[in-house]
Amino acid sequence: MLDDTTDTAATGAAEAQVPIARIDKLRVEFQTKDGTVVGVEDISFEINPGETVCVVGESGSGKSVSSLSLMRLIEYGGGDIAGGKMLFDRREGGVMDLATADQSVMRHIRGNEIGMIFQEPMTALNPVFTVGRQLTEGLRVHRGMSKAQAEARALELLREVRIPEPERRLKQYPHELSGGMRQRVVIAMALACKPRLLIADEPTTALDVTIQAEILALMDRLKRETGTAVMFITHDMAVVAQMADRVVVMFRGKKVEEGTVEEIFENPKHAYTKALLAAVPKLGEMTGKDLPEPMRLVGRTDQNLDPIKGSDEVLLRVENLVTRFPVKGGFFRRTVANVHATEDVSFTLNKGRTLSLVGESGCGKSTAGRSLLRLVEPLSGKIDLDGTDIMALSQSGLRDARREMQMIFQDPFASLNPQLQLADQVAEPLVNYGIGSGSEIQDKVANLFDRVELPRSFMRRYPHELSGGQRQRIAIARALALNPKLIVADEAVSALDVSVQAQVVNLMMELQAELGLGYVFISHDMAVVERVSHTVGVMYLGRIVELGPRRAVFEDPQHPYTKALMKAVPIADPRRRKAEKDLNFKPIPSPIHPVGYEAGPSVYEEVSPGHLVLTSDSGY
Amino acid sequence: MLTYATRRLILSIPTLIFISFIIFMLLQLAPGDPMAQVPLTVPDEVKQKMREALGLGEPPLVQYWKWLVQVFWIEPKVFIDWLFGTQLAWHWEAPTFTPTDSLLASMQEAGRVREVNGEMQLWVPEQRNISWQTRSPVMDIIIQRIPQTLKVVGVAYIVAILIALPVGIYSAYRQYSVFDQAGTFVTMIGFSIPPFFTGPLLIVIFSVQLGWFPSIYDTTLVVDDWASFKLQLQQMIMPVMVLALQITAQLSRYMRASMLDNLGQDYVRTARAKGLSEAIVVNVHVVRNSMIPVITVIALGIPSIFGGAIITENVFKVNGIGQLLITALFANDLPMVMTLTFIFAVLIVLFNLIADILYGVLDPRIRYD
Amino acid sequence: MTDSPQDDVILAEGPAAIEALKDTGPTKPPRSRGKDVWDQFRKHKGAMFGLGFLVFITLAVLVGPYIYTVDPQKLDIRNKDMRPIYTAIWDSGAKVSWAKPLGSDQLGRDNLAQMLSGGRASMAVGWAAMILSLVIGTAIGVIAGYFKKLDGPLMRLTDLFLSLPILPLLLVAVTLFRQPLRANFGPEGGMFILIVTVIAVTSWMPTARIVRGDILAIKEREFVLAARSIGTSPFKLIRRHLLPNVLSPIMVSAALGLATAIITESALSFLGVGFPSDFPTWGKMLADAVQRMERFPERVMLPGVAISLTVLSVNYLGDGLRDALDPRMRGR
Amino acid sequence: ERGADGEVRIIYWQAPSILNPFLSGGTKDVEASSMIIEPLARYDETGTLVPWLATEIPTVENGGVSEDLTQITWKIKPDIVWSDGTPFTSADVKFTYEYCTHPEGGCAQLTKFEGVSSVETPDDLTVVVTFGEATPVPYGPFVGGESPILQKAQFENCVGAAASTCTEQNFNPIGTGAFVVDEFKPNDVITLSANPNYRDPAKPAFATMTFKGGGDAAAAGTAVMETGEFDYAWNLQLAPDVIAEMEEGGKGVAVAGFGPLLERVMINNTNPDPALGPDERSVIRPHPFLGDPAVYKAMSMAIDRPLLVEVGYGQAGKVTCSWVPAPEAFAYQNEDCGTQDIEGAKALLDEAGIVDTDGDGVREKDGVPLSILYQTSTNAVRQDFQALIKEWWEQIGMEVELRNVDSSVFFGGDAGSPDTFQKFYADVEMYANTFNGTDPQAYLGNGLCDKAPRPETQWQGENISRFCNEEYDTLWTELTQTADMAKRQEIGRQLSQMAYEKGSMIPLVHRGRLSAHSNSLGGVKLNVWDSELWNVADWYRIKE
Ligand SMILES: Nc1ncnc2c1ncn2[C@@H]1O[C@H](COP(=O)(O)OP(=O)(O)OP(=O)(O)O)[C@@H](O)[C@H]1O
Ligand SMILES: Nc1ncnc2c1ncn2[C@@H]1O[C@H](COP(=O)(O)OP(=O)(O)OP(=O)(O)O)[C@@H](O)[C@H]1O
Ligand SMILES: [Mg+2]
Ligand SMILES: [Mg+2]
Ligand code: NI
Repeated sequence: MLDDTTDTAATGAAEAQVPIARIDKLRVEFQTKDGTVVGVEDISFEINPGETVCVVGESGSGKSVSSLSLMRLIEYGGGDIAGGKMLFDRREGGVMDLATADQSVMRHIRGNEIGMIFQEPMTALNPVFTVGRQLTEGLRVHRGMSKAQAEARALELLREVRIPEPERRLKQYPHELSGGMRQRVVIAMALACKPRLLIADEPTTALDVTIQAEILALMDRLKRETGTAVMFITHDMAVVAQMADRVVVMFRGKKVEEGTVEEIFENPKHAYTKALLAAVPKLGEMTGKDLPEPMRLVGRTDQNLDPIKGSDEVLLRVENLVTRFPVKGGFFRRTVANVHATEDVSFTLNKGRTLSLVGESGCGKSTAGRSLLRLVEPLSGKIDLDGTDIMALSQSGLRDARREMQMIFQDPFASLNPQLQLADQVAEPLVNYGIGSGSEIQDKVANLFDRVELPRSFMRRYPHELSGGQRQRIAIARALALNPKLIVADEAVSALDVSVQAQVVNLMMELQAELGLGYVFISHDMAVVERVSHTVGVMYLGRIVELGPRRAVFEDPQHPYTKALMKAVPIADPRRRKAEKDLNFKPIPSPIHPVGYEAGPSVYEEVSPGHLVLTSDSGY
Repeated sequence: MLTYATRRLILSIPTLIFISFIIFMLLQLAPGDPMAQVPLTVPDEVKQKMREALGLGEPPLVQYWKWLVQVFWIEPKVFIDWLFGTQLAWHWEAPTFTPTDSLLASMQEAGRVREVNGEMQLWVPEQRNISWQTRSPVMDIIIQRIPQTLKVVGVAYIVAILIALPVGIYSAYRQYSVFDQAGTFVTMIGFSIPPFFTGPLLIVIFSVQLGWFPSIYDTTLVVDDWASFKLQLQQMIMPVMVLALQITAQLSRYMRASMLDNLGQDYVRTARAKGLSEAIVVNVHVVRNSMIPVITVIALGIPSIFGGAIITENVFKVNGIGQLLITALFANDLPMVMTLTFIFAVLIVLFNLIADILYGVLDPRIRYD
Repeated sequence: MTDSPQDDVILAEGPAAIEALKDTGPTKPPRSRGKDVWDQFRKHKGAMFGLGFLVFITLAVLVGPYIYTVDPQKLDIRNKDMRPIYTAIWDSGAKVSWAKPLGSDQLGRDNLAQMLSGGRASMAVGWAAMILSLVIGTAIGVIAGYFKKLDGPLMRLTDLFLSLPILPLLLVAVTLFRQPLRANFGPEGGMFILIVTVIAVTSWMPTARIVRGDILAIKEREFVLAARSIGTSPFKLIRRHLLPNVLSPIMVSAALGLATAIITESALSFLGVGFPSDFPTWGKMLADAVQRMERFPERVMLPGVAISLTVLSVNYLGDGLRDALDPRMRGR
Repeated sequence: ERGADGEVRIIYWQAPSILNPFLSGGTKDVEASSMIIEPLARYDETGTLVPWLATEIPTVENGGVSEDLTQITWKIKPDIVWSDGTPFTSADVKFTYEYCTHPEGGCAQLTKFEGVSSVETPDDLTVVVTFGEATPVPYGPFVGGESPILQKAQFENCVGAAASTCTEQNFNPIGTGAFVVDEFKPNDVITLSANPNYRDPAKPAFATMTFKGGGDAAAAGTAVMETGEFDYAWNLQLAPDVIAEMEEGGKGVAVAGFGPLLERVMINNTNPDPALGPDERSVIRPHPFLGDPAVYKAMSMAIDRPLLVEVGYGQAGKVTCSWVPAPEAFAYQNEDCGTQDIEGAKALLDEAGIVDTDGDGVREKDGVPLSILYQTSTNAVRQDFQALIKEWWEQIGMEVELRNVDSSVFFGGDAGSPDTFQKFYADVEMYANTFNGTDPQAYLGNGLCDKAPRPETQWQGENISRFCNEEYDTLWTELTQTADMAKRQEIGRQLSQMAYEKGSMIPLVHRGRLSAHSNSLGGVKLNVWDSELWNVADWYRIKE
């Protein structure tokens, strides 16, 4: 059903004749104790020189498996190439079938002719060897370089990927680098021997928007400069829109659609592609609207898409919240410094409304959220929840107060106890507060399952049997059990696939509309935040640098940091690609200050009604 | 790291003093009498006198204090004296006995006699911590015993490490292969057969029946030529075998588990993606990481070198530290038992610390401050 | 899982395409964790052997004395030094008798009866000491891991116990507590309690360390924070959320603890500080028989092999449990 | 010829910890040091006193002992030199006396010098020992392995409290014996070599000696008789079948000798009832039933002594019923002892009206059941004995509970421990005891009423059974005043008989000392009256 390689790459199409790699009817199987599992059923596509092919699809659709097969690394993971061909055009020696190649030949190809970038920058590097050593290793094996030569080349590579102070980095260990730097090292490693094909398996998924933007720009530049073909794997449609020349859409081990990036985005053919695109929140979609409204999902007709108004009654008022973590050190393990995780944060949230906190990793969002429930003890400040002064409560009072406010956590896999049945986990808050008798609790739990649209048959199951989205619903059900007025959702949808994310977001909004819940929504995903919030607070280094109605903040960002952040967000539209020169980020300064350091108060200027911008120093 | 180490070291001093106090009180409470080995033909009054001469009549706290002073103050001084020929552990003291004239004369000559306020004082060494059994300083005996223990148990430990690591590495790399299964079986056997069973068994087979190896370890053997080296080897083989079997068993299990953990890590895939050969991937990348926990296990096992081989030492008559402890125990030689157990405690605490520090050294991710 | 028929429906273009975005729930019928573990466990041959042997030996020492009712302490000096019945196979002149299937010792006590009652003692000590040390170790580990303030002191306490010598401790315990225990539990019962306690008291430390480490790690997991946020009390948090999650290291230490306890008891008997003389245990039988090893090898081999096999099977059991309880190994 | 036979290797399964017998008293230490330092006279293998460093044994007949039995004069052999070459003089002998009797020295051999009022040295080769009162047997000081002579020059600054600081001296005493210490590793091994200044230029035949200590008797026996690694193994307390099996190894033989060592069951003459509390327990007389002759006699009759010998000691044991089993002349002979008579024992009890009144299989005397606690030290043979004797006593209608206590506790005189043999918190207890030399006077004194351990004496005292009999006390006093040998032997036999018949103890086995030497070691004469190594100077290698 697919068209062939006609007018493919818009860029660098000059030399595109022979595809560098052609995957033909690839089938990969895994032998597990439940029998044979098919990782990839039938995949065919090709990659031309100088072209970026994005492979997209939901989690588990076989993206990684196909890339690992191309490297013939799948064998080490217990996989087995059961059928198909993988033709690779070697630099010299013509085309060969990698599917049947000898491992010793593969060893020569790997790293030398095909480079690979892995998803997790921290775990992809060996923690006990220096960056320099890991960079030079491949060079010395494939290029037979001496140590000094290899080091010189490594330095050059680090410069190419624009790591500051490259000389120093060579002697550092991976953990001493930030996530972004680590990922650059991984990229440098993959590029070391100037491979003709670069496979990037979700290279930016674990990174912050700002760093993601930088890495994407970097890869784009390198591709243009060296003419390397890139196979780019991701599940993030916005990234696809930014990077791809051509797109391959995968679904449950099969390729369902292939086409140029514009075709796919503007004229998707397959139902799955359509549904996927519909589920992707796009920054700017809400422009012009004051209130958040649920997403329209393809194929669902029963949706209530009314905007959520909320009320004007104040639910939560936070004033001058400060939370610091002591850093112990010195000989007597005294507190020598403090991490200023949240610094003078103030905001109000009305009933039935959502306040979002956005910002980069480490800016103190989670700490702020946890401080609200006093899961971490704030140093000072005032938290007023519907008339209760949370800060003044004793431990038992706090316990009662927590009936009114609940939390949903980021990682759906970590936030449920693996050893307990789902029904018991949902029932736990009820049991804790002694609400209702045994059978009442059972009924209530069953109702909660209905509420979050999970079949009641799941009640006796264990968390590991569920998918991520289902688990997150359990977490929501648990949070709802006590009928709270406020839910703090800490990155509640960040770990989910876009499609599932859309459903969970919709579910949360639905519940808000029905129950009048107030949300403190913590996220670093600007597109989702745009979709759900009434109010947005942008955090930087522990402070809110800009706070105001969502529309005001998104359409008229005032603080320089907010502006930079907005720019970094990739947009799921291939016609609105960002140029590298737009990006300009400073590394975040350390939030650690010696004991005795007194942070100044946050001073805001009200640029429009309710839209506050920090005018005092924020560190940016 | 340095502050961390010093801080831990200094913190461990009160811990150790507390431990020593507990051990001391425990031994005080323990029944038994150093006179139990004196034949019944010696009447009770005489035994009582002997006890008094050993300082047994004093209150426990006084005894404890004396012990503390002797071990922490006098012994180091003796050590320094021995190193540099100084006389730190000597002092002036009114004589406790009436010196004969000839003795006095010779001491005067050496300048070891003086007069203070009309009283004669002699320059004499300070009272060290004396073993009740042998009436000699405890430390001297311990130092005499350490080489024996180190030789046998130390060699066993090294042999065990040399066998265990490759076995562990290979078993993990080829998990569930025949080699792995066989290795598991042998190590399990090693774990399961107690030394007091294997020891006598080996003696009957190799000493009594075959006559290959001596059944009694000769601690006086001096290795200075090939023949004596061979003798040393012969007498070491059996105890080393028994000990090494157990240690190998344990270590290879740890190594295997640790390797298995690391083989599944992402960085291994990265290393392979670089086109490195399997040998380098496994033996450099994976082993280096897997060694981190294993090294600390090895470090933690070292204190047991000094005490843990009690039964093996006993069975083969390797008169080392373990054997010293057990004879001292049965003879109720409290100063000896006390000092030995305390040394073990020091070693345990120390090697705990060393293991922690090693962890930090080997694993760049961990930094203590 | 990719081959279910509904996939084709999805792939065929249609209005129900959003279904494709629905995450897939479990398709298999719900399975209990226990069954999963058991399935995995069953695959471990060594562990199955271990379990089988352990069950066999436990049954033998529990039920055996009711079937083979000879009194192990009965002296029968005329029938001393009998050989086991099987020696007759190669040595027709051997002194054997069906009345004493495994022969008798130098005072004519029946070896089989002694093996059974000795095994009973060894196993009882092993189990009791293991359970006790597990309880202590787990409690200390959990408390140290959960309550930050108690961590330091408790770990120093662990150091202290690590340096406690077992022999003097046993002697002290014997003097201090034998009289009252004897009054309440009889001479053997009293000694049993003492030995079990001393073994337990000197062997809980590794368990405590492992549990503490795991608790420290689990405490950082989000579900613990979640449990706190829904108002779970610390006690309940430990019981419902922490303990079940450290169960697998505990089970493994249990298996290893049983093995060490059996060996320690035997070693104590071997050194002559164990049970009273008329209370046979495998260790004591072994110690007594070592001198006559050449003439009566069976007297050494029987208890020696019994100890080794029991410990071996327990170790294998632990190994199998470790595999079975590790979700990664279970192939989830 | 001196040093011609190379090396001799001795193994003691208890390792010597010191080579100064005055500071230890342990047999292993005494015997090890006996090769280095020597007394004026010692006992030979027959128990006869022979001159050693002295020219002859002083007696009343040869004028060496004064008529009033208060003075003994030793003549030292001329030309004896210490191993360092200096002459051996009477001053060394006198010094030894002063060394041991110093009040702060804690000398283990103090009893050797009991009653001595002074030691004079009229000249370099004469020593005059004066006793405070008439001493019929004046051969305590400077006689036997426990009382050797120390070199004055070496030990001068080691008197009194300084004794234990003299490690060098205590480990390497200078002596007159056949060997000198090269290296002493306490509790481990001693290496020795022939004394170049030994008085007999042809001796010893061995140039060097390795004296290994430690382990257990079985290993020592194996090393001599089975593997041939060692030439001599000391005191093999092993079951007879084990010894026999080892001898089959063919590398060595076991030799036995009999001294006065007696394995016995002591009968508690006081009431050990725990209900009485620590200060009354084993203090108040009488025992509820053990004082009844019918009971202790029946208990003795029920015992099959030949079987005990066979099971426990074999060639190293003999049946006896005498408290003093040796020397022969002091031993009370009783033929009945060798036969077990269960029926007779039952009849005896029935006759005395001690019958089972409540049908539980245990006899009662005046309503008190014959239920006893039987304790001993931990030791394989003793445990076998316990099991056997328990069986027999249960056959005659008693109830027996066994208990064994670690020997370091049992024999340790810790007044705080309830488990010592002296406290005797049990009805009967079993152990072995003996005496030094050939004269049992002091040993027989262990039956005296006022030697009973009591709280007032901090539970010290040698009369373990708390036996108390006026007749016995008078007879013993008579012994102390009798010089005539035949008369002394007669009284000794009477005292032994009394102890047996009046219920102080039940003798079990006359135990010998069993040691083993390799087939190639010649000159071994097992001596139980003195150190086993008394004649190492005469040992030699048998040439094939
Ligand atoms: N080692 C393995 N053993 C068994 N099945 C495997 C293994 N690796 C992958 N699979 C299966 O292969 C399929 C494809 O997995 P793959 O890792 O390629 O997904 P993906 O598209 O990369 O997902 P994600 O976006 O989560 O990385 C999945 O169904 C997975 O269960
Ligand atoms: N328990 C703690 N002890 C010490 N420092 C902490 C602790 N928790 C958080 N911090 C520090 O506080 C700062 C803010 O952390 P926080 O988790 O609130 O960030 P975040 O905005 O939620 O980041 P992310 O997006 O990565 O979740 C960080 O520098 C972090 O290292
Ligand atoms: Mg993937
Ligand atoms: Mg966070
Ligand atoms: Ni087509």
